[in-house]
Parts: sequence; structure tokens; C-alpha cells
Amino acid sequence: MLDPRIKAIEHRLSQVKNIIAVSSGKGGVGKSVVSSILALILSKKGYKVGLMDLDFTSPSTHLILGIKGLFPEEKEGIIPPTFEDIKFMSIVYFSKDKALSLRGQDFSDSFIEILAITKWNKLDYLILDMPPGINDATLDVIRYMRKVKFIIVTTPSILSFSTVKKLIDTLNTLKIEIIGVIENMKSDQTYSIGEELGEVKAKFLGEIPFDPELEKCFGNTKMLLTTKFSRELEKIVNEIRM
Amino acid sequence: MLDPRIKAIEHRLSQVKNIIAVSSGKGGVGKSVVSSILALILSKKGYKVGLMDLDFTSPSTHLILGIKGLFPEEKEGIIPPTFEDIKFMSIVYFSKDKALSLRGQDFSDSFIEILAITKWNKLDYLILDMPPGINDATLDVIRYMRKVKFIIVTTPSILSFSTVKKLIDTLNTLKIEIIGVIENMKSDQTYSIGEELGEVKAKFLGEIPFDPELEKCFGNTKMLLTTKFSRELEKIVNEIRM
Amino acid sequence: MHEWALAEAIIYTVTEIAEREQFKEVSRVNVKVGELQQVDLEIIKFALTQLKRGKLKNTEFRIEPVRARLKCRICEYVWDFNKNELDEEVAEAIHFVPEVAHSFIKCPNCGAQDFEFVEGRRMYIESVSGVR
Amino acid sequence: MHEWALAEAIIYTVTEIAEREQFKEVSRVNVKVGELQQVDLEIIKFALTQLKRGKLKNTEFRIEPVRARLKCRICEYVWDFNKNELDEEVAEAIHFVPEVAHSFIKCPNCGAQDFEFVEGRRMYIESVSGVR
Ligand SMILES: Nc1ncnc2c1ncn2[C@@H]1O[C@H](COP(=O)(O)OP(=O)(O)O)[C@@H](O)[C@H]1O
Ligand SMILES: Nc1ncnc2c1ncn2[C@@H]1O[C@H](COP(=O)(O)OP(=O)(O)O)[C@@H](O)[C@H]1O
Ligand SMILES: [Mg+2]
Ligand SMILES: [Mg+2]
Ligand SMILES: [Mg+2]
Ligand SMILES: [Mg+2]
Ligand code: NI
Ligand code: NI
Ligand SMILES: [Zn+2]
Ligand SMILES: [Zn+2]
Repeated sequence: MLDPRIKAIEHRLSQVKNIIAVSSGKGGVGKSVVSSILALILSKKGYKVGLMDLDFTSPSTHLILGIKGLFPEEKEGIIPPTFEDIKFMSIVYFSKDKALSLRGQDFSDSFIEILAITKWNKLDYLILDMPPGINDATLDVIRYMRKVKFIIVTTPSILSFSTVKKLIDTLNTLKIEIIGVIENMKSDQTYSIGEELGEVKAKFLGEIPFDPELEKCFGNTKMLLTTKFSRELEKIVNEIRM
Repeated sequence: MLDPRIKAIEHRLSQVKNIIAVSSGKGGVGKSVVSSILALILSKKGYKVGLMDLDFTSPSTHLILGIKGLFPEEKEGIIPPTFEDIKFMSIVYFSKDKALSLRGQDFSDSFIEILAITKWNKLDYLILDMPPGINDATLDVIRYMRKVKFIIVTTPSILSFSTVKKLIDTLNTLKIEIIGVIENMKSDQTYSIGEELGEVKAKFLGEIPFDPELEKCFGNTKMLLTTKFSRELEKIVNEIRM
Repeated sequence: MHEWALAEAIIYTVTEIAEREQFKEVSRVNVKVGELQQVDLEIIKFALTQLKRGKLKNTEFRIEPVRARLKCRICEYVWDFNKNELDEEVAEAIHFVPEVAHSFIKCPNCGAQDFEFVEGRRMYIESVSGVR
Repeated sequence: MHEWALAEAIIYTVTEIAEREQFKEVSRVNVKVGELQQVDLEIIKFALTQLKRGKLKNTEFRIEPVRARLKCRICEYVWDFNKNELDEEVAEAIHFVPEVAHSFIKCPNCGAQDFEFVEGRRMYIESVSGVR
């Protein structure tokens, strides 16, 4: 009962130089905003960028970027539609924004399916917007994309950071590269995760403040790129030379 | 290959009057804080309350309430330890706060296992803190706890509300009772979900403001109960007469 | 037609198996294709003829459909997937990613969307035989 | 001992089957118990004797262990679960909720924690026979 899709994934990703999973373990920390804007920033810098929304039950990146009315072309596989030079894949092409409840096994199967038939061709960066939790999505990305590297997003909350520590542990056990940790939604009152990161084996990449203007810019990439959020994220990107 | 645990669940829950899943689809909207404080409020009112943390890969309720050093007693099953009159069950008893990555199938199996052996006895309310996503946890709660009712938590963000609409759809399809929707982390700038709720079939229960003092009170239930968060949640509880 | 990509997947996999098993030539490959995905078997067969080379040059590919059956996890009802009951757009979505069936199909008995694919969800390679 | 709760689960389930199958009496029940959970078979047997009544009064319960085997999803290595390699607290945690093994056990070959339980994870009822 050999599944021929598995071997195909290797071929489909062979021309993708870097795969970056934006993950956390915790939900609502800003993974989707970071992934979306990271894709915009890298694309603006002239890189070939792909963005894949892996949060199948609550996809967000199309809402953040304002992507509507696209559908992949079918041509010896499926060709991801291009949005402002970013090759974009999301389950919403197929689920039509209807409710989609998926068990882990179903997540795995759709993930493998999409990877096996999607022709990304040449990419400098494939950004993965991860769902919350340390579950099938995390494990399958690691299993089927051995060269994946993780950017971990946390907020300055003990609830978020306690999960992030576990994710870092899991990734270290599996010898998966962690680019580093971004602390998002900083405000004045909150204590600094940067200091606590010493105890775990991951680099602190920098912080992004809580930006009350961010949500108003959803759907408008020009405006998104002028937000404080984007400017701070761009500083981080410039420093890490991924 | 009959699984004898399934039938046992029915018996274990037979003396539990109300099962309330605090859910959202979206992560980071306040499900865990709502569940924890809801349990405190109901218990303070004199009800017999149980609290079960179903976010196995990032359990939070023990951190919010400050529960440490407890372990269930083994006596013809397992007896949930009591914390300030609340019968409390969490995977942390067993995972010892180590990283736990679980595929959906593993979630299901541990969920069924815990339900099959836990002796809640008489409860007025069993509160379930749900993980994010519409996945095995959501589907298993519905499958094995047919009398469950949902409280749905959202933030005033399109990203959160778009997921919540899908969860409401899913629950309506399955004819599961929705107590209503709580809008959490309201601030002045944000638009009101309450108004948009008209289009979906769920009652608006009220809003809870963003409370900068909340996190400082984690681990101290007396202080937690004096926060603005708790006072607003208590108002909502008084109105809905669950 | 993304059937082409699926045919490529078969070729990649069988080629690897041929290497591992040290076959000089692969004589026959049996492939089962679940009907849920509504894959066009003729296109797959055609693509395979176009793609096969090297040790697979003379391979006979037997492609057989498997009826798709679904089973409700709530009421245990089992039913056959019937493409004709779906509108075209939905059928196309399921063609690409069968799991999105959970957005569109309900148990005919109880209305739940918590069902599993008992069989016929996807394509798999049943056997590969060759000459050493 | 939560073995008692597991024995109750068997009794509840067999009682229901006896009703459904309209058995006057249940003569024999075969139960398999996965070793991962380190359930004490003697306690289960004792509990069953204490709990059985009605149609189950004369039932013979055959309880048999099943070796627990794990398989790594990354490197496909298969190995036997060995309780003695774990410290007592960890063994106890796995006794209650076998899945927490993912926090404590690693693939002996590659170190991954993404493994599945091939067999011997849990208890199941293999067969129930009775007189109508
Ligand atoms: N730095 C920030 N300032 C203001 N709002 C933010 C910031 N980062 C994220 N958000 C908001 O927080 C919520 C969660 O972000 P999201 O990217 O959806 O998180 P995740 O993908 O981790 O669930 C969204 O409503 C988003 O708009
Ligand atoms: N009303 C509020 N005011 C301030 N902070 C809040 C409020 N509600 C939740 N939070 C904080 O938001 C984060 C997410 O809350 P949490 O209960 O963990 O969400 P979920 O369980 O949905 O993931 C936590 O850091 C929590 O302390
Ligand atoms: Mg994740
Ligand atoms: Mg997200
Ligand atoms: Mg949920
Ligand atoms: Mg939570
Ligand atoms: Ni096609
Ligand atoms: Ni025990
Ligand atoms: Zn049904
Ligand atoms: Zn291994």
C-alpha cells in the first residue's frame, strides 16, 4: 500500500532553497501576520517567495493580504496563483471559505496531497503559516520537509512562553534548525521574554510592539508595509540574513 | 476490536449536569482565561464544578489558577484532585510539563482514556478548556459528550470572527447547543462583533475589555477574582443563567 | 490536469523501488485509484506512457478504480460517494483535495460532517514486480 | 488502582452487547490488553469477578497481554516497549495515559518522538460469545 505522493513531495520542493515555518505552539500570537508580512518584505527585496497557509481550519493569510478571486491553474499539477509576485497557496481555494473541521489524519492527508501536486518551481523562500498547537501540522512539516527552519513567535505572556519553550524542546530533540524567536505585541507593562530566552536554546531575534493601526491595514498591502509592525519586522529580517 | 472505554464514558459523565466547552476555533482569544475564571465564579456561587484542560499540547489553566503539586488519587479509577473546591483535570499531571507533541489520533486516544477512568461523580458544571482549531478535540467532544454546550470566545478582529463564524456553522450543522458568544479584549478602537452576530445564529453574551492587570494576577485566585476581567465575566454569567 | 502530477508521483516511486529492489526492468505495476478524487484514469494511463523510461520503459501499468465509501463517526452509517450529487465546483475542489469533502458532504443519515473515508480516498501502489 | 475502572468499562460494554445480541447468558469474553499501559492483569481479573452479575454471572473472561511495539514515523524503526527502561514516575504516567509516552520516549534509532503504537497500546474486547 505504497503512497506515491510521498516521493513526489521531494521533487516538488527540490528547487525551493529555504523553507521557513512560522510557528509558536500557542495561538493568537501573530504567526499569520508575521508570515504574511514576512512574505511581502522578502518579495519586495527581490526574492522569489511562496506563501503557504497551513492553518486549514482557520486560514487567515488571505484576509491579511486581501487575496480574493484567485484559483490555481491546472497544468501538469497545480500552479500556485501569484499575488504581488508571491506564489500563494491556501486551502480556501478548495474549501471556499466554508467551515472545514479536520481531524489530524485529514490534515496530514490534505497536506501531503497539496504538496504532491503543487509546482512551486524555483523559490528562494517558501514561508509556511503554521496552525497553533504542536500537532500533525508541526510533525508533518518536520517529517516531509526535512530542510525546514523555524521562526517562533511568542507574546510576552507566560502562557505563550511556556508553550514556546516546549516547541523549542521538541525541535531541538528532532535537530531541526530554529532561526530564532520573535516577541510580538510588546507593550510597556510587559516583562521581557528576551531575557528568559537564555535558558532555552534559541536566539532572540527582536520584538514587535503592539500596533493599534495594524488591523486597519488588512487587505491593503501598501498600507500594511507602512505600519510600525512591518518596519520592526523588516529590521529583524535585515539582521538575520536568512 | 471493540473499545470498552467508549461505553464507560457515558457512565462517568452520568452525574454531570452541564458540560460547557469554551471554544473558539481561533487561538489566543482568551479561552483559557475564560474557562479558568468561569470555573472560579461558578464554584464561588456554590455550584459543584469540574475543570478539564483539553489543550494537551499547550495546557494553560494550571498556570492561570496557580495549580501545582497535585496528582489524582487512584481509587477504582482516578479521582480528580480538588483545587479551591474545583475538581481539576489536566494532562500536566502525566506529561509533567514536558513538551508533548500529539497527532490528532493521539489526542483522541488520550481524551477517551482520561474520560473513561476519571470519576467526576456529581457535578453541576464541567467546564472544558478547548484547544484552538476545529479539529479532533472539537469533534471528539461532540462525539463523546452529546450533551455538551458551547460558549464561544472571539476577539474584535476579523481574523478571529471569521473562524468563529465557521465554528458556529459546524455546531449548527451538528445541532449542538451554543450558549452564546463572548467578545473578549475589547478596546476603544475596535469595531463591534456584537453587531455582526446578527448574521450568524448565535446569541451575543457580552464583552470583556482588554485588562492590562489580568496577567499580573495569574496564580492568585483571590486577585484574579477582583480583576475587571472577572467582574465583567461575572456579569455575563449572571445574565445567562446557564 | 493534475493527473499528470499524480502520474509523475507513480513514476518517481516505482523508479525508486526498482533501484532498491535492484530490478533490471519493472514488468508490472498495480495501482489502485480511489473514486473520491475523480481522477481520470485514461489521462493517468496516457501520462504514464509519456513519462515511463529507463527501467520502466516496458512496464505494464494496471490502473484500477476503487469505489469510495464514507462512514459517519457519529451514527456509523456507511454510504457510497456519488459525484453526481455534487455541483461542479464542489466536485472540482474534492478532486484536488479530497478532505475538503468535510466542508460540503454530510452524513445522509444524521447530518454530521465527522466521517471517515473507509476506502477509495486516494491512489496507492499495490504491487511492483520486476526482473532482477 | 484504576484497573477497576477498566474492568467496569468491560462489564458495561459486554452487558450492552448481551442486550443487543439478546443473549440469555454470556459464556465467554476474550479481552486483549496492550502492555504499554502496564495494566495488572490479576487485578483486572479480580475486579471482573467482583463486578460480574446478571447475564455475566457465569462468564469466563480470558484476558491476554499484547506486546507493545512502537514504530518511528521518521526512520520507520520498530521497537518493543520496555517498562524497565523507564523511571517509575514516567512508567506511572504512561500507565494512566499511554500517549504521554511522546513526552518521554524517543526512537532508539533516530531520536524522534513522532512514533506510532503499532500494537499493544490499549485494551480491547476481541470477542463475546453467549447463549440465546
Ligand atoms: N503587533 C501587533 N499589534 C497589534 N495586533 C496584532 C499584532 N500582532 C498580531 N496582532 C493581532 O493579533 C491577532 C492574532 O494574530 P494572528 O496573526 O492571527 O495570530 P496567530 O496566527 O498566531 O493565531 C490578530 O487579530 C492580529 O491582527
Ligand atoms: N481581557 C483580557 N485582557 C488582557 N489580556 C487578556 C484578556 N484575555 C486574554 N488575555 C491574554 O491573552 C492571551 C491569550 O489568552 P488565553 O486564555 O491563553 O487564550 P486561548 O486559550 O484562547 O489561547 C493570554 O496571554 C491572556 O493572558
Ligand atoms: Mg505550530
Ligand atoms: Mg494564524
Ligand atoms: Mg476549539
Ligand atoms: Mg487556551
Ligand atoms: Ni485534475
Ligand atoms: Ni492503575
Ligand atoms: Zn451519521
Ligand atoms: Zn526513528
